[in-house]
Amino acid sequence: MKVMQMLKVSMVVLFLCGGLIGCSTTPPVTQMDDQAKVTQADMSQQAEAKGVDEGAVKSEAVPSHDAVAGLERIYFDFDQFTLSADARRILGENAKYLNANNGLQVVIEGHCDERGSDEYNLALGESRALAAKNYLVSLGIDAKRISVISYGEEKPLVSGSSEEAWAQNRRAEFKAVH
Amino acid sequence: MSVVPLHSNNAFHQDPKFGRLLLLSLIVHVVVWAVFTGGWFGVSQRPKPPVYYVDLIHKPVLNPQAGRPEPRPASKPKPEPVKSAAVTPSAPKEPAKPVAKIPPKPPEVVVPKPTPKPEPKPAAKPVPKPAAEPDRRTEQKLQNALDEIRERQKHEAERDALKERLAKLSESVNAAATVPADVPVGMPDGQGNEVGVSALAFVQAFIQQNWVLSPYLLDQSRIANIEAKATLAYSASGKLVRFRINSPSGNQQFDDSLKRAITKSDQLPQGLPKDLELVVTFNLKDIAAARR
Amino acid sequence: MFVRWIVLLVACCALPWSVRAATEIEISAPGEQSIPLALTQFLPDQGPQSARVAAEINEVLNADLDLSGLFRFVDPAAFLDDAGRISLLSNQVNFPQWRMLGAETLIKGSYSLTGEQLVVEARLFDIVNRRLLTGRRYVGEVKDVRRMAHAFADLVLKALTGEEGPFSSRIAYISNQTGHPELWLMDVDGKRPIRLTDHRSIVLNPDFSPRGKEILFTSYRANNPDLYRKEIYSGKEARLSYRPGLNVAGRMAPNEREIALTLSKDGNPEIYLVDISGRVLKRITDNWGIDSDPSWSPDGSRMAFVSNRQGNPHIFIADIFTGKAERLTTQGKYNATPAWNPKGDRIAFTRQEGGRFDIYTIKTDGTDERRLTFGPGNSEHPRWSPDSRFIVYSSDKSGNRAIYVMRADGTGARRLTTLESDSRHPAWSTRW
Amino acid sequence: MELVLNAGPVVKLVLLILVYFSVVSWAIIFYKQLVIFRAMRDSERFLDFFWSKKRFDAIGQGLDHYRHSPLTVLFREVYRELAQNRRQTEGQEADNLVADLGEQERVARVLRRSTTSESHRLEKYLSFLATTGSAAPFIGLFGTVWGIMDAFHGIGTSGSASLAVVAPGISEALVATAIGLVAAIPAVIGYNHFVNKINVLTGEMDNFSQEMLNIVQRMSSRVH
Repeated sequence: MKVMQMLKVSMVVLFLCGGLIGCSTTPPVTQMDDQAKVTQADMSQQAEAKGVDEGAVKSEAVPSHDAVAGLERIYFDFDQFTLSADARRILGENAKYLNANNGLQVVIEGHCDERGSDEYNLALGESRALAAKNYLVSLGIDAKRISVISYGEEKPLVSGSSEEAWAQNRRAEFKAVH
Repeated sequence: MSVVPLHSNNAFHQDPKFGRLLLLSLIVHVVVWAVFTGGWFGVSQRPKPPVYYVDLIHKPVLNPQAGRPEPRPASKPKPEPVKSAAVTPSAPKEPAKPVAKIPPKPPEVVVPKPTPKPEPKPAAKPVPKPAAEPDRRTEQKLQNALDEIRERQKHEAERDALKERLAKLSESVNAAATVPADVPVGMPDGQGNEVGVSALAFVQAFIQQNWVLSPYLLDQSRIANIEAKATLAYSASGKLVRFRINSPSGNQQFDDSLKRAITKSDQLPQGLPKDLELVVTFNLKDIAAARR
Repeated sequence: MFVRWIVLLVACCALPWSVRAATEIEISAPGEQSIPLALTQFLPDQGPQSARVAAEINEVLNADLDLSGLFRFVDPAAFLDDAGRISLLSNQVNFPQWRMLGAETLIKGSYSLTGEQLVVEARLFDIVNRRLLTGRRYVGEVKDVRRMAHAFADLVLKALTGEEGPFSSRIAYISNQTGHPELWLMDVDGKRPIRLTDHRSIVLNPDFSPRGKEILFTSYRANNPDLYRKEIYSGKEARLSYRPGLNVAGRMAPNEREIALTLSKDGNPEIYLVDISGRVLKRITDNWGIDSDPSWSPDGSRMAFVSNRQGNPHIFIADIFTGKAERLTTQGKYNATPAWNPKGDRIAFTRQEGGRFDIYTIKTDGTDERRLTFGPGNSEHPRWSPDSRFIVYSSDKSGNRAIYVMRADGTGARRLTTLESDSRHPAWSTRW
Repeated sequence: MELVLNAGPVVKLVLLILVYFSVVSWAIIFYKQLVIFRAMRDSERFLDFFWSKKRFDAIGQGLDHYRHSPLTVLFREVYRELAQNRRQTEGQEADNLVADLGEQERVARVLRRSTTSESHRLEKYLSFLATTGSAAPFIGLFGTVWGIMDAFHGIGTSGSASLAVVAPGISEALVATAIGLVAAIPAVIGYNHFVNKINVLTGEMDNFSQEMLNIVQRMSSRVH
């Protein structure tokens, strides 16, 4: 039992490291599984899902941070805060932008889709934001310029209960701090 | 004056034998007792109420063995005039009859299972058990409907368990021959294989029917092993003469519910073949089993 | 000679003894599993008649006692003349009449209305034994009529089960009726909702203090998920923990001196113990994964929480003193929101199965897992009633998320909040 | 029947004792009836026989027919005493007067002794009737009290005090008193009856003793 646990933990750690270093690996099997299942289960619902455009950013959201045009958001898989290759590419772009605009202070917002425990999702959002921050720091951005905040599932980008909407909502956003 | 010697003193008196008189007295007492309790006083004068047998539905027959041939055909070879007229009316030499099957084992006779006889009676177990588990895939179903189904299933399971228990009980009871076969109660032309239950199972069902206990009254973890025993004495008229909870469960709610059930069962709807003293064990095994 | 008599007499006396041998039977399930209850309409004693008062009492009692699962209501249409008489003494009630209707318990009552002053007399009778089980006289104002009825429902449960009901307690929850998720408080039947916060931000995760006087919650009012506490009666509010990162899922320990809290101040969400002024006392978890959502055992010695330290989120139980954690759930790939019941024997949680969340309970030793909800929709965030009889949770089975309550075995679910707005994160107070 | 069977152990024991008393006292009643009836009958016939005969030895020959009478026993004892006396006086020439006086004295003593022993015989077992008559109701009462105690205790444990619960226990308990009375009443009646009869017999025995003494006196005066 113990050995198994350690094995699992070490595997995950290895995987994380791999992700951070930037080797392009295929996503883990479990992840694939989850994805596949969820997609299948919700095929039927996709039709009745509300349009993506409809769910604009909620107007009543806390009016504190502004989106920065040069900073793209990144997306995550369900219940994951590892960075995909795509996310790492975007983060690389973002790092360039940050290097170019030296005075810019950013806050990374971690978000989740609506599924799952709210408390856990808050933590998950935090981990997503932190993963993005750590990657940026590893790319040479000063850690002091970056703060993180998790909104869990409280501020979905698009409303709706479709796989598409969920995928859009599992994200980390980069906003400027004034 | 000549003197004639008399015989010895001991033999002279011939007092009556006390032991014999004691026996006589005892006999007198027994006779008096018998006269008093045997029903020569007044009881026989009471006119018997007319008895109507109406076969509308399956009601528990108090003593389905009535009219049944002796359970031991070996010792008393009896002709079976009631049974299948087509079969030779008496064949006492045949030790085992495969056709008329007057079984020496009572259980076979009394278990309330549908007999192959072409009687208009419906089968004893008309339970259309819906084995359907709560369908997890039908999202449209409302929770309430589900609850209802579950509730119904629970009831169904309980009823099934109850029926099974009843069958088992009457089986064991009859195996022990607690209710003698010659009690003059039952169907007038009873053959011993009617659907029905013995007096004991009948009383059991009656008390159970009066027993109301919500499992929500108890700590759920206790349901599996809670138990109480009560002694109930019924007179032949079906009246509860006396009861005592011999070993209470220790749970106030459980014991209270028993007291209520017994109080409600103070008069059976029918009389009994004889006085009955019962030790009733109350527990929730069936509920616990249904939960699992 | 004499010996012979003795033998004879002994034989004579042995005869009746041997006849006595009693037969044994076993009854292993009650014939009926719900108590037949006759709930009569309360009648005006003095003062004017008020159909609203009577109806409200009846409605509350009906809802509460129905939720308890203990009762089967005898159809009021069958009631005979005793239901129309104010006879509140056990020698005045016509018990045979009620027994004829098949009832075992009877609730009768009266009310007297003088202006706004309301006096309610309520009685619970045992019909079989023809006695009064419990009774109470409530004096108050007309607006308190629901509280009186809830209190009497509690008393009915106490009289019949030995344990008081939870109907006088309240449920806190988050609702976005005003456009923002704010903290609300309502009765256990969903009535009389009151808004407690006006943060116009995001309020999350309410939890009552063990004595029910305060509520802990998380709010983004200061642009960070910070932990707040609020006194319910005075409305006083204080920011308790506002470290950078998460300050969420605050749960007050049974001793009311410590708060378990998820903090991510060190770069990873971990559970800490802080005191009531927010100072960190101890770190409970320490590993690479997410640890969140603590739930205290009633004795305060252990804590259930969610962790994904072994890959998927699962429920773990940690010992507060040693910090050692053991995994509780083994099935499924996503188990979250543990809630330890006040009785201490079971933990409710949610599990994702087939893309949907449902509520389960499990014994604290990891055995006897039971699924309570079966969709449709997601049922999440279970919390126990103070007597462990009921579970309140949120579900989106009818569209918007709403608060539902059900019995601890999953039966009798009913919705408490309206579907017009989104309601979630219920928390059940202790009795007050 | 069920009343008895349902009773508690103590009540049962009491009932058992009472049944024992009843059985034994009835046995005694039968016994005494037999003994006293015979004694009365034989006494009457014996007295007729006695007065119809002139000689003692003739009477002595016919005693066997009246053996149940105590008078017969008295006569027989006296007769044996006299016969013994005769044998002795034939052997040795004694002073007649002294002998005569001694003879009367001895006969009187024999009569007294026999009367006493016969009364004892008649009164045998009667004391049991007396005991039954006086004690049985009390024993029954004890059973009742105990039974009622038990019944009330039962009510206490069952928690219900309706008449339906109380009544069976009390009616069970009352059975004990009833049986006690059933045992006692015949015993008392029998006792009084027999004591009366025995008094008559004892009176007859006394009278007969006087007669015998007179006869013996006359005999001795005739001899000398």
